[in-house]
Amino acid sequence: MRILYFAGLRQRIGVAEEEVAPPQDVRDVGRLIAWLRASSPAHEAAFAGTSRVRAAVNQDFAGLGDAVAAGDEVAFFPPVTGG
Amino acid sequence: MRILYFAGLRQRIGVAEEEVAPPQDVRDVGRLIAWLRASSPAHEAAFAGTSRVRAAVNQDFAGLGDAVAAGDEVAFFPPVTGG
Amino acid sequence: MAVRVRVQQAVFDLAAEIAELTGGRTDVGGVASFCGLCRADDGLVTLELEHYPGMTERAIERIADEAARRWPLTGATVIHRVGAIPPGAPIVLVLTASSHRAAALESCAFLIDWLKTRAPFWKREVFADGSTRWVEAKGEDDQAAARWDRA
Amino acid sequence: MAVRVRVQQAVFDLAAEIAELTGGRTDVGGVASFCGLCRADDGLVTLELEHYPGMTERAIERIADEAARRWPLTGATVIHRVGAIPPGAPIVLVLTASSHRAAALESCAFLIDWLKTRAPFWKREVFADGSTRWVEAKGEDDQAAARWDRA
Repeated sequence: MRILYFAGLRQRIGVAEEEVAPPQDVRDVGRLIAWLRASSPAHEAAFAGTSRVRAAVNQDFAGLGDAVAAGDEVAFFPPVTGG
Repeated sequence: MRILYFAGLRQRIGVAEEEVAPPQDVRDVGRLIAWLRASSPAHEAAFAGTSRVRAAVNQDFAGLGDAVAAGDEVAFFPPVTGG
Repeated sequence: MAVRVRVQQAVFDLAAEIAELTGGRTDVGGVASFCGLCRADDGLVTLELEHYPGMTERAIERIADEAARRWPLTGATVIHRVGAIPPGAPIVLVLTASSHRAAALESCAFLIDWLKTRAPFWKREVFADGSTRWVEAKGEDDQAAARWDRA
Repeated sequence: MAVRVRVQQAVFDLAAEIAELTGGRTDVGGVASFCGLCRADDGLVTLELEHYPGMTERAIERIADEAARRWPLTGATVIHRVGAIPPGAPIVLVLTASSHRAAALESCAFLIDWLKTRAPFWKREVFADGSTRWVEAKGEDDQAAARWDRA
């Protein structure tokens, strides 16, 4: 599973992307966030420090209950501020 | 008093402007229209054939009750269609 | 706030007008524009536009002043062409600039809506067979203008 | 309807984009545009814009498709810049064309409102002293976007 981070979240974690292989019970976005937060103090601080983390699964916006699986591209980022 | 006509009204009357000297009791836009309509069959037909004639006195939009006096520039035209 | 109003036969240069409105400033967050073009409806070959020299410019300036009272604008430009205009060519340009996006967008819509019902211009359509027709004022334009009336 | 979406570092050419949208057509009655510019608030010296390549373009295309479903457009163009942008420079351009003025004006406002809340871009402000600050999402942008929600 490929994880992408953008903006402040990327900056806090210190990498723009990483390959991860979470256990089988990490089946949705919410559980994936919990698992990533537990993976290092930098992840924990980055997610904790980002108000309202947004997610996308395979380049579509996704909610905490949306499914994730091996091979997916999952992105995390703060609320968007373009325009 | 200088009278200006625009658009379809000008075309029907056949002149873009004329100098007139109405009698003293022609004190407002409504009475000026009545007096102009009586001045020639072309005027009568032009005013009768123009739905919702609009007026301006000294380049400000004016209603039937607004005053007119010697020296004024009074314009008549159909509803505007710019933009 | 700088309001620029022009009534002219010549085509306008949108990029130059925007540069004029924003050049050298760093407080403009958004520029909204509306450009009205001549459509070839019903086989129209030319649109002829007539105005009331003097009154037309004054009427547009008043509308722009009203926009500046209602929204925090850094500038506004209104250019309206007169004379013979072929299908596909521009007729009118409204430009508004503000620190805030909503102010620019709303004032631009306001300006074109009021201009259509309150500025003395008249359009005549010329068709391929040589016939002509004065354009009638539209009820929908009155409605669009009326939504900006204040209670 | 032709929708053009681009995410690029380069400055865009508004006149060329409008020509692209209207050139050779005689059914376009109005072109509305919104151009967002970089303000020099609080001594900002550069605005850095980041996006999510692939997803960003798709998200904008979906927003433009939604605009085309809601309004009778003849075309729409959205260009958003990324990278380092100095104060006074353009950031985003939205262009909409329609036979009808209201459709062009409303869809232009819709596109920029939804783009601000639904397209993955992030801004970071760089100040004269070298400090940086990620721009926070604004509640007013959510409200502006929400007025286009359908009951």
